[in-house]
Amino acid sequence: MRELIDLIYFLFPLFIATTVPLSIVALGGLFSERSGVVNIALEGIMIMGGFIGIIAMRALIENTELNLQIIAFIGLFTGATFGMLYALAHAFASITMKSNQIISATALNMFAPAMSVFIARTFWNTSNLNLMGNYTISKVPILGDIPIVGQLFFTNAYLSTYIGIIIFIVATAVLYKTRLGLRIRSCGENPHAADSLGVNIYRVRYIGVLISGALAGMGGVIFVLSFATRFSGSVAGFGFLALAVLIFGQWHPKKIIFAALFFATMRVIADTYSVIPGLNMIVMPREIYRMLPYIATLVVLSFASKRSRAPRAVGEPYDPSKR
Amino acid sequence: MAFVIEMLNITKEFPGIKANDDVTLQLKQGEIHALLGENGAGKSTLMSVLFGLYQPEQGIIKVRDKEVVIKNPNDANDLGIGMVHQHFKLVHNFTVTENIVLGYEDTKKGFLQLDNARKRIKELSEQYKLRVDPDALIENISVGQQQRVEILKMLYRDSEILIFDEPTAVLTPQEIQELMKIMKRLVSEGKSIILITHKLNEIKAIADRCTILRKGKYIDTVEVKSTSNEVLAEKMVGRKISFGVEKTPAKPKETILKVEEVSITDYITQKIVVKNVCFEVKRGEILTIAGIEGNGQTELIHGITGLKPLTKGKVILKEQDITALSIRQKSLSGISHIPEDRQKHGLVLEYSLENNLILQNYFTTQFQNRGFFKFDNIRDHAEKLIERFDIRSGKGPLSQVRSMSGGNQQKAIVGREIDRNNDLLIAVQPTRGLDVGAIEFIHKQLIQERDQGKAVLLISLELDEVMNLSDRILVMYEGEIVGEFDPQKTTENELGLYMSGSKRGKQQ
Amino acid sequence: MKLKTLGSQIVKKVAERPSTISVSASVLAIIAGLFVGFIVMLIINPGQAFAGLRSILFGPFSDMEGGRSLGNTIYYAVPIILTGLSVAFAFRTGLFNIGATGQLTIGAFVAVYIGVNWAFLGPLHWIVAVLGGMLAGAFWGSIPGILKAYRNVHEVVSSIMLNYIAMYTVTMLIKQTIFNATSARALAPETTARLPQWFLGDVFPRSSINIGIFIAMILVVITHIILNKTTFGYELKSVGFNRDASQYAGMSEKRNIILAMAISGGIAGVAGAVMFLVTGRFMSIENHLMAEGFTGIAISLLGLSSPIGVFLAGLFYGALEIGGFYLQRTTNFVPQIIEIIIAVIIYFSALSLFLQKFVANFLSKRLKKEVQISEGSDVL
Amino acid sequence: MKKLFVLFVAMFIVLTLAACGGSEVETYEIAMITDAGDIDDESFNQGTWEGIVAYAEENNISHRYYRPAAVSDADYIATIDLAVSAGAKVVVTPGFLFEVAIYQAQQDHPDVMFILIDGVPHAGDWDGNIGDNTVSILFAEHESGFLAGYAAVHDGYTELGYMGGMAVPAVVRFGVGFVAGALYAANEAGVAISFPNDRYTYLGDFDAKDSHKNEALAWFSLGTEIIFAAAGGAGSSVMSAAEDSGNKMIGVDVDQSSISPTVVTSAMKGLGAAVQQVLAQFYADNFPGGELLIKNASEDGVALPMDTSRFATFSQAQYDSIHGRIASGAVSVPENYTELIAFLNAIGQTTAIVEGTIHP
Repeated sequence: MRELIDLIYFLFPLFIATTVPLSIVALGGLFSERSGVVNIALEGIMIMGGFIGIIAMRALIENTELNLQIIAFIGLFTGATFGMLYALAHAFASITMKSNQIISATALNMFAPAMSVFIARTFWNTSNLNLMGNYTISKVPILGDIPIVGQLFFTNAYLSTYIGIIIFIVATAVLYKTRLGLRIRSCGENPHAADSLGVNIYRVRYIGVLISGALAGMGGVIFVLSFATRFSGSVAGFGFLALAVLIFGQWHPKKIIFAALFFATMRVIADTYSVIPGLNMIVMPREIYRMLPYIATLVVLSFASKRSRAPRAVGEPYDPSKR
Repeated sequence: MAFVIEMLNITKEFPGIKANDDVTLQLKQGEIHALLGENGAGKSTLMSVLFGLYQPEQGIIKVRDKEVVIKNPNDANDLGIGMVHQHFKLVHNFTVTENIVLGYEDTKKGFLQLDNARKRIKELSEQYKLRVDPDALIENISVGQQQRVEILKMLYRDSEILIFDEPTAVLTPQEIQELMKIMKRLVSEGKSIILITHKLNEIKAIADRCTILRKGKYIDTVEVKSTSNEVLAEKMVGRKISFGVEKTPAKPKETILKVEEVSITDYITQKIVVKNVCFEVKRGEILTIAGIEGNGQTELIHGITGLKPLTKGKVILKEQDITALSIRQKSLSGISHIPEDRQKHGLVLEYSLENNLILQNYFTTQFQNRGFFKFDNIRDHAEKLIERFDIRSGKGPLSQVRSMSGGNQQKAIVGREIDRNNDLLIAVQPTRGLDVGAIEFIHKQLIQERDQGKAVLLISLELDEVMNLSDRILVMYEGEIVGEFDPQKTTENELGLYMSGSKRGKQQ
Repeated sequence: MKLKTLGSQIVKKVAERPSTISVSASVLAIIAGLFVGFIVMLIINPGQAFAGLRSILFGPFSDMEGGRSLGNTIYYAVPIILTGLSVAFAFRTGLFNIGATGQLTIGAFVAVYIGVNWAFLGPLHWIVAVLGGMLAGAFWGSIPGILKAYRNVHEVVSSIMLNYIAMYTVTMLIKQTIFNATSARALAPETTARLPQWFLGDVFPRSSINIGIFIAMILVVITHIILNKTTFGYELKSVGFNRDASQYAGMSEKRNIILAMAISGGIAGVAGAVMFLVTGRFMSIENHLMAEGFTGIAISLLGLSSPIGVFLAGLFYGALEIGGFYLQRTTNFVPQIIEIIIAVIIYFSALSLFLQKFVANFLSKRLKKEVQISEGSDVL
Repeated sequence: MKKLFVLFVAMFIVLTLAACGGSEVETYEIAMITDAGDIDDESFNQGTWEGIVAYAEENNISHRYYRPAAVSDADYIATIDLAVSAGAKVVVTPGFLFEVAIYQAQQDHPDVMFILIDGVPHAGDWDGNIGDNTVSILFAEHESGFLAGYAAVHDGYTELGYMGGMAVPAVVRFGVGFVAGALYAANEAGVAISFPNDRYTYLGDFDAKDSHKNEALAWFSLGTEIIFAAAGGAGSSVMSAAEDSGNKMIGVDVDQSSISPTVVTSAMKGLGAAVQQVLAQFYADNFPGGELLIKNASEDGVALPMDTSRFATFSQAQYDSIHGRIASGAVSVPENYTELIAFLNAIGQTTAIVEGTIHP
């Protein structure tokens, strides 16, 4: 029993650590797609946001004496800002220029890693930007002393976990409880209806794509802070996984959290099977463990997709004359 | 008399076409002003200009004698102009309330105040007798209710000038009566109405004045009371037209199609949409199924042609049970099908005309050999049909269908289906959205088919068409056949009562 | 005088074709991409920017001793043409095959496995290996097809998942079957299984070119014929353009989706086979998705999703790749500059609708005529 | 917009024409070709390059690196040809992937000198053939791993783990040496250490990512106190795990102590020094062509950075002692599983690690 509790205390933060970047980026994708713009550029935006965020943090660490958590916060904010700027390119192509949304996103995905490595090499002579410091919060005062909950949520946690929870609540509230959310959802389903009621489709879609850029950019920084001590031009395919989580979650915030949690759980279990009683007894090539999360997702999808519907107008540039 | 709206010398161009050419429209305070014209005459464009969806190249708009520029629907809304669009502008997975407040939301500290809106909507629907459930999802309510939502949208915005774009197309005669009452009530409370329509009797029944457009040009504005139907019609079409369709009495022969106890359950909503429907269509007759949109006609035809599976029942074609056959096999066993939605089902818009004309028989040896197309035959076939059915387009067989007009798209489908020379022709709303000329043409084709001994099954929402073309009429309501009529012995009103479910006959 | 009118008539004929406009839009996109790349070089190191641009532009002619750079241009283009073709074929049938990477990996493994083990096939060896790769890719591609047709699973998610599953499966299978433990990678295929060079080895000595280019050409022609000349292609495209109308016309939507994905996967599988059925290239067991599948998406889009367009775009990509390689001889730029240029080209090709309008306006002014704009349609 | 575009096209055409003009091509005497990794892989590419840069800058010699267009023998050969055409007099290639390419190149370019690190040229048949214009340098990574394992156990760590990137020869040697060193020290100190079979693994790639961090965290949670990560960039994820859980790790190839306080020490191999040494011989006209140089403890090819290491008890004296014993051959460090078992038998130790784990 004691072991089981310890196991949970051990695994839970890992589930959360993987769930947070996945779900934040997927929520970003949600805003873009609910407003009617497909965003497969999440990977590229994560890389761009992560890159600039890490540069900012390195500069702060070198030149200031700020608390690491404050630096992390500034890093997340910088990543979000530049993610947003980068997403602007996608918004311009797909909304103003009415381009094929997959092409411009593919370009963004190619550009980001090349550009980040190019810049890093040109200015720092290396593509590996190391980041000193331990960004975990060992224990949140007061809250960390609460039995069980304190242990699960408020010790050895990342700042990003709390930001992630806040983002989830805010995102859900924005989407379902505010004027902007109502308009975003209407633009993804029936832009002609929204247009006839004076909603500026272009503006709303820009906002949707920019929100996705901000969240994906932040997700890029979170990825680096959570899983490595440096940035080297890659986020290990998390952007694409987040896209999968978005579709898996059927374009719905709560389902996205569950999809992300499911996928993250499978992924963590696949990597930590050695500590899990039962699993560690089975002798299997590690590749089989590694592919389990993907297979499990496929299986779940094939049972859960029957009624899945993308937002009706997603992927189509808005053309007021086609009505 | 003061004008509330003046649209003076409006010109609006789209690439290659002048949709409005020097058009003027003046709306008086408290009147119902009809805007008459055929499909494609520029009525909707003119109203879209007034509503801020388009900017005119020339001309000015005055509201209450003040010149205004209406850049978007918000401006129109601020000026008290509201519009019920012909194709409802509703978000299918939003609630009634959400649809009504969209674009005109009341917020407090950034959060939507839907409770207030709901209360207001309830009040308005009481006041104007427009009953709807504020919390129902649009996809779950009837077309009539959806129209009420559209009207509520305008009332919710306190619009003073109301534009109705072809509002009766989807309603029963009774619902039309109801709508007219609502419109009169609105006018009596000081609102002004523009009614867009191509139906003369509606204008006669309700409008005070009427502005007529033809091919984008302004023709005339007349007092309705002092103008006869014939004059209105001539002004609208530009030539004398005959009302009614010439045809000889039917000579029905043996049964071609027999539908036995067919029921269909919708897969997604799990609702029963067609219930125990039975009927027969005979060689040499036109059988029409009338009814309001959304009462199961679409699903019934999809069931017969195989686009939707039957939950129960049999379809028998020429004494052969075809229930279990695939769509392709059904089609080959002798069904021609002019589908309801030409752009959704009838055509591949990205394909050329000639490729669309072989959509139903590209696989026959006439057009292919071992899987390779015989391009010469395809071209010949296309040229033959273009000639025979007068299909007009920019580049003949090579025209991209998307670039063709609705009427010519429909002619292409009608031509394709008739050319297949099958014993059964199913035509679902074959004239929807077409101008008078095209309607006449298609009606003639249908009657000709009947006279050549084909069985014709027609689905129509337009009572005029139903009365004029049919040899027998079935009325469908909520998935059931609720009555059978002889067009010679019934009236539009009687049909309307059955269509709205107020009356129902014996089960067959 | 007569000749002149004839000439202008030909010009007019060519200019009026919608394909002319979309192609010139792609060309403009390429120019824009190169221009941006040049600006970047100019900012980083103005002194070498011109030399850099020249290297990139004339990359295929950098090392003409025996036509090596020209031969290698083609050699690098082949897998990209094939993955581009794979993605384009799916696009034309309304599917987004983001899973070419996985199909390529599986195809490569099966081809190499046959290449290592089935030497008894003699002269047929390499043919069987390529076909094996194709079948394996087709099998892998059909999985998202089946899941979409019968379970409504979005092909983008299932393909992303299958990319990773393919990667781990192949790593595992290599370790268990054709592993070279000394260097921790797959064994080399037998000489009989490697793609022959035929006369190409004499035309382009010292280059790595092999008959892969002919395989690519054959597949380009076959897909072009399937898509444009056959009832099968007619059905596939119909389903892609308008699912409802295809159903109405009695086509089997499910069958077409599965077949389209299988064919798309099969082409990607061939790409995997030609990549690794060569001398001195070995399948790695490193857990990396192969980039060629993703590059294929870009190339398919640049080639306007038409087989012949993809072929040309693929060759162009090969030229850029080789240009980037020889850029190292003349300048000090970080090699990633080439990837930046390609990304910018792809981005501008996304703006092709705008560019097409630009070209159309330009031409219509010249010819005083309405010119029709096609949206990413078949070039030929 | 339109005018801008015309301007833009026109400008481009002008530039293209300008680009056609000739210009002087610079030459570079020392060339390095990167293998599958890039110049900053924090592994042998980077170590080699740093050695070249250090030597070249000190002696003011032109130098640069080249990246092949793809990972294959033909591409390597083409890249070597490119380097030679750009004036290379000496070409340095790190990694055994170059063995076949150098075999070819040493014949194609008899006037150019080649330095092959971590490999011996052969024609694809593993039959080594070092040309007169080639020097092969091999490192005794097992000795470096041995030092790390030995130091860790003497420093009081009793639960150890090893994470390699992929089972390439150098990484395998690091692992084998590490196991041997740990058990040798345990025997010496008379302590029992834990190094079970499932604490020895190859990650499958050299990337920093969540999977590697989670796996390291799992090991730490099971009681592992220190992990030796011979995994390039993936080491960064192990570091991150060590930071989060308050544990330690050992770096590889170069001194990694500055990246994270969790790095107790690093199992270094003197890539840079070896490259500099051979380059110096080349410029002093005594290039050891045809030789196979084995850089081991006796040649100062492998070491622990004692100045920056964060040992609690392991002392410089202890280090000097064990280093001396290896250098003198008193301790013969095993480099594969068979040798490992023999080595352990000789000192009366056993290991739970099976052959399939070390040589997958």
